[in-house]
Amino acid sequence: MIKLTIDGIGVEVEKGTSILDAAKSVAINIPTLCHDDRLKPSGACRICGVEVEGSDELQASCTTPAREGMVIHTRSDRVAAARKQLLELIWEDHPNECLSCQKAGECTLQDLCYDYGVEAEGFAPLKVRTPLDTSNPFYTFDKDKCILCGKCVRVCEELQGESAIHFVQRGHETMISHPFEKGMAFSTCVSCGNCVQVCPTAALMPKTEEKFRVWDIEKKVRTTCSYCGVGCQLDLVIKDNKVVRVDAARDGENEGMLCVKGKFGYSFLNHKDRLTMPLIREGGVFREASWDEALDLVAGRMTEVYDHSGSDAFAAFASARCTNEDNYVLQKMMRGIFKTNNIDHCARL
Amino acid sequence: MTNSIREVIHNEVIFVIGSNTTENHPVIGAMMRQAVKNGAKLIVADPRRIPLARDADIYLPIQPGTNVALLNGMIKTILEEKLYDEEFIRERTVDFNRMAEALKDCSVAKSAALCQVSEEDIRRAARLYASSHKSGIYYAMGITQHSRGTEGVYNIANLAMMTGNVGVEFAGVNPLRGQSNVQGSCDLGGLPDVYPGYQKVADEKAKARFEASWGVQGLSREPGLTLPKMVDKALEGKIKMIYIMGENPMVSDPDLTHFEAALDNLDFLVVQDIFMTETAQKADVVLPAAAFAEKDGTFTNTERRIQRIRKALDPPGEAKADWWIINELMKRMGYQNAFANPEEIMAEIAGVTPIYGGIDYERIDSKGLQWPVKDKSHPGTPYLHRDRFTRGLGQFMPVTYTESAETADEAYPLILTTGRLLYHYHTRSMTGRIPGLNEVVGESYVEICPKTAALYGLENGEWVTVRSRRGEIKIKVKITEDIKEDVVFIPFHFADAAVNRLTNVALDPIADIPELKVAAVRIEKLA
Amino acid sequence: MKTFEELIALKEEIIAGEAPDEIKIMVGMATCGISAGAKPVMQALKDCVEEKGLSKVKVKQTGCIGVCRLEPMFEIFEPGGRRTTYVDMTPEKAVEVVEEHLIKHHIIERYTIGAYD
Amino acid sequence: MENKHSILEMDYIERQERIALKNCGLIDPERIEEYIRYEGYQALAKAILKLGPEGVIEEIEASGLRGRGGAGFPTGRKWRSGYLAKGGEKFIICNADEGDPGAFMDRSILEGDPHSVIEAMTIAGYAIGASKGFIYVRAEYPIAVKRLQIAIDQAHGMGFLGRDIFGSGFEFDIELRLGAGAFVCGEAKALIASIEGKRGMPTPKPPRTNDKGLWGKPTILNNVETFANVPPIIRKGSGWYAGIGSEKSKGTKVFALGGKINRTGLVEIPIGTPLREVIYDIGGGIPDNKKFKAVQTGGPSGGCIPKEHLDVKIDYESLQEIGSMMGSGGMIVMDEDNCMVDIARFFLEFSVEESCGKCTPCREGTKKMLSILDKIASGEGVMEDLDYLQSLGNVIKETSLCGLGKTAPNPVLSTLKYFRDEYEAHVKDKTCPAGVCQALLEYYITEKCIGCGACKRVCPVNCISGEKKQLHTIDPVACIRCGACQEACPVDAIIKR
Repeated sequence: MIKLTIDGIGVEVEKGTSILDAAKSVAINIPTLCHDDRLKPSGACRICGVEVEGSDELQASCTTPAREGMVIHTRSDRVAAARKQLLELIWEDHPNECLSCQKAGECTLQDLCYDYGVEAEGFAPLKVRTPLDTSNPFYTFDKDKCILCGKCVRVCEELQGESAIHFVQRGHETMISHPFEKGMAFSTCVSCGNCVQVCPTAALMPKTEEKFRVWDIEKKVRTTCSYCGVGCQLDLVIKDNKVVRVDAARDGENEGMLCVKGKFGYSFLNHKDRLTMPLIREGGVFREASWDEALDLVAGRMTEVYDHSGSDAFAAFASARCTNEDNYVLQKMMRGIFKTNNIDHCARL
Repeated sequence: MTNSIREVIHNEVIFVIGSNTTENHPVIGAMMRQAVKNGAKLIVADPRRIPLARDADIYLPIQPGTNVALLNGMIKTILEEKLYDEEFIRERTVDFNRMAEALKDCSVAKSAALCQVSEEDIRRAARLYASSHKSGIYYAMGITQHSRGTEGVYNIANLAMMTGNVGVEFAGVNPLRGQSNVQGSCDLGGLPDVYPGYQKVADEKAKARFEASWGVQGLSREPGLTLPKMVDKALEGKIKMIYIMGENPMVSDPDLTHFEAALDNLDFLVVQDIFMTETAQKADVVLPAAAFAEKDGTFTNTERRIQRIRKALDPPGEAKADWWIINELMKRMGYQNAFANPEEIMAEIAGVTPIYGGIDYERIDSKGLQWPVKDKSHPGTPYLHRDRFTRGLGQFMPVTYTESAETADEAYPLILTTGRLLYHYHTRSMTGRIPGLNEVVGESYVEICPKTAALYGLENGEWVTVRSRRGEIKIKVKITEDIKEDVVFIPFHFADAAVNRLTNVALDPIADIPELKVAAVRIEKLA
Repeated sequence: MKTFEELIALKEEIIAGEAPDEIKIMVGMATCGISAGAKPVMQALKDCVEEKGLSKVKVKQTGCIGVCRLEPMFEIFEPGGRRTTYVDMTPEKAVEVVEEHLIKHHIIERYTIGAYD
Repeated sequence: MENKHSILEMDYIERQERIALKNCGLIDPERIEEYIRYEGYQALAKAILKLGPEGVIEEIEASGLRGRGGAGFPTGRKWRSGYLAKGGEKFIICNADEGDPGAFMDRSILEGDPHSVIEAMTIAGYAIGASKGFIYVRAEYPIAVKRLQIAIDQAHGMGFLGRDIFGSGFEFDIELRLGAGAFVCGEAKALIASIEGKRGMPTPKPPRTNDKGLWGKPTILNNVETFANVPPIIRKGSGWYAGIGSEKSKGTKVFALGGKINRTGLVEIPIGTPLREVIYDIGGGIPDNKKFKAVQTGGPSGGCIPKEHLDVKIDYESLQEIGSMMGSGGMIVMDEDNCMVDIARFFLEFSVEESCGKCTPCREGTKKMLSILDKIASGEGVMEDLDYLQSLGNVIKETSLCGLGKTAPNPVLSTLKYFRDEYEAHVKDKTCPAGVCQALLEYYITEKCIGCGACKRVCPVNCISGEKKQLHTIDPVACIRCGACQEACPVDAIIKR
């Protein structure tokens, strides 16, 4: 174990722990733009620089391991001034569009600029906007709002294993792109959206049917994805009784990862084709009915069949897409009421 | 899965057979790639060059229907080269020698010939798999949907047991379940021979337990019919009424022509679903169900983790949760002990289902638990068979190769195999209604290799008829290098060009699983 | 090559292989020399030496000696250790050097490095 | 007095000490025999047959050799950490990605004496237990690439590379890797990324390459010149080498002299030689009797040294103390005609273009500094800009990820320090004292004017006034600096100032 001092607090951590994590262990949050616990530290944004006594330079806390006896200041005037200056540099290259930006309120850059007192005025916004890349069906890419933190590139490479996007060009011209640069849809992208999930600004945004901002969100509901059997945990973001976005949950077994279906495949919920009323076939066509009528009809017919033909005349298909509780109740009805074990489902398919 | 999802990234060897993991279980597929980046070795066996094949250290493009032969080749290599774990075999298993004896006439060379891969590759795969005690096997329907699917599963267990790769962390025998709650629907009695918790219906004690809990008498000890058998009985007129909850067998089941006739022969069909599916269109009564985001409950995932789903939205119109609908029916048929909410149902489940014994909504509120969870203080079970197998000693089950029920011949010279795509889910009743997904893949296709395409004079995008002994469909050609010669692949999601008009209903004798992965077909150019 | 002695023996053999009256012309053929025009100079030297039948003269290439501003240049190594450095060469001047220096044995002062620096 | 005939007689050569360059200009680089003739591969033989790995490392340590790529890390210490690093596979890399503008020390060594690098890498491989080496060389150096490949093949043919070298069982092989000329690829981690086939971007330290370098294996990376010093050290002994140079920095350093100096070219001098000696005695001073203004060392990462520091001894520490650095060996001399704002801009522009774009301060900050310099050079600067340059420069220095960014502000900061008056002239007086910054020039009519009116007639904006036969004047505010008047003047009375 290593002992050090951070902002006057004694900290003890294992060897190899970064200053960032050491600080976190005593509830000192150092701001970052490019850091993600799941990724190898990159040290790109430099916002997390801290003052280490005895060192001329500010040390990037995400990549600098804590060492015995270090005395660290995470919010000294020198640190704050450097952060402000770095943020100003980023901001200067960023469209001054917070008023109309959907990310406003959830944007890490905006939050940090606020925290460190970066003034919008005096820095000219970009005059010529690069057109939005809307080629992918599920998300957009706004090159001008990209701050090159590289999280998307690293998530795609290190976690998703696709390496569909890369840095191209050099220096100030550096940007995120992909081979041939024809638009995201023409890359090897599998649209998992795990890059969109980690983007600190509005560079990568999910396409949404309607505009909303963070303060429009009524609630976020933690649930389990309804597609494959991995059981990814996710948050449904709800506005006006509609899912407007899906966020991957970090604390599920999926650790913040989803696939294209889990992340973007929610709009069936509000689809106009949804069944909304019980339907009874009459003369070859369906007509709408009340629950009472439909349920009475079904209960009546079932009783009739049971009385005439007995248990063996019944069968039920349970569902691999319904809940445990739904399935339990169905088998209970078949077994308990109709005294048959003729229940099965498409587990085999 | 015997083991847990997060263990994947700690595997030293990953053996993927009959699973297109990155497309069908994308997050687990991504973890496999993370493991490979961490230095894990990857073996992939699949007739198609699935995306994971490019990450593989050893890729075995086996002929459809030869899983057992491949596994036998690997087992034989391990026997011949004495790569097995003697201590594990001695302490934890029985009948190892019987298995070895049964494979007396097998040879790796024969396996190689059947699988159409090189003997050395099979040996390399076997050596690699046996080289670690952190070797995990991952499989899916590519193993089970065969007329000898159960034998494939036995053989996977044989391979794992002989190398000591089961009952320990970071290894295991890991079937990847395809649907959100396929594990839970099996766990909770959605099968004809077992009550919830895999308690045999034939077992008198189980019967008594459920009778007591439910307050009913005369539960049947006769195992019920499996789904394919139900279809036969319906055709015979013995089954008169079918109740279908949230399934669309009119697309997903094999030999649809046969199935459709069975539904038409029923007196009464009730379907409850969220959309007017192909199956619902056949119903006498269709009941509108709430979707997953519109109700409370639990799903059990592929690693046996019971997790909450929560109501986030009001269902559209009059749609109701499935449990509520059935609960109402039961009330109308005179059942008194109705449920007020899903939490109550889970309380009853916990009372009668030992593996769910410790589950309640409060405990799984922030993080689900993996069964068995025997009681309220049990922490759940990240991996199964620790120290001892559920049945005691691990049973080696000798398996010899039997060819698929249908093989290529002059009339039907190509082998058809089926599967899922990343961008769609099951019968597309959900994903078919999401514009983006259909922008990426909007219609079905038949994958065919350039050489076979050239043989039939086919061009990319051309419409053809694919015909089997059971039916025909019209479909577009997609030429790809990623499939073996003389093998074609059609995704099963699409109701137009429903591949299950072609598939074979030949059943595995033990599990009644149809042989969806192998059917003989021919391709005809449109006139 | 397994021992130190072998290596030394090889070195001695290489030295012994040089004729005692051999004259070497080392032409600066690094990037700086070549870009200043060393290739035609070297070719002119070779052609001229061959034409004049100067069998004891070997024209060779070498790297950059550091005074790139005076390229193209070459140095004549003569038995007895005399070295003469000619700078700012052209093919014509090179031919002149062969004729004057190597045949008539007198140094063209104005082309030597001393005249330039 | 008789002319000197041989280069060896030249005073400016005699003052040098040639170790790294000793064979350059002496041998045919494409013939291994000539290398062997001049003691080639004897150091390798000695290393393997007499010294053993520890012996080699002790010799290098005792020699005091430090990295010639710029940072000056002690080579022996680096090798020892490679030797001690655990892990079966290890690598040796030669950094031949020379990128400083005007620098070509490494190119000369590779073109003139490639075997010295190969021999040294093999010795290094032997010392730390590596069996594979890579030379990362710029694709823009085709002659070097060709000669290296010839040399590698010849070394193989003679058994200096390959299996069982000198019967020791030691195996070593060298491969060339061509760089696409990105300056940042001279940075160790970016270079390694590039060899691995990834984008050449630096990654954070730790881990150091000594522990986790190429493909995560222990890797010793030295530059060409450092390696070129190794065979002589091993052959002649560390004592000999340690006797050359200054107290803290032993041996010699090669510099590429350029700019406003009479004798441009490569020089190799003992470390510790006073700067003045290099510029005046070896370099021959400033042409055309102009006044020396400054010398820039260390390339775009270095700083400008003014005349008051001309007597500084050239070594790592002394140069750093006065705001510059040794760097890889670029040395560019400036005279009174050079504008220091313009010089700072030139070097900064290089850094801006060559930034890899990964970290914020280097990518955004250098660009911002450049835009401020542009503003100052065009006469739009305000005094606050100078303070901002200073503080931004400091932030870039203290927050950048790699050496490129940490040093990129140096040309600006050092000129701000020593030539602040020039900056202030640009800002306050809107003039460029050296007459370089186009936007600040003023056309001015001198006493020579004969009052002919030719200028007045051609001026497109009518900003020239004056009676016939009287001295004319230009209104500097209205003047658009087109230069038509100067062209038209029959007596050259119009000047720029």
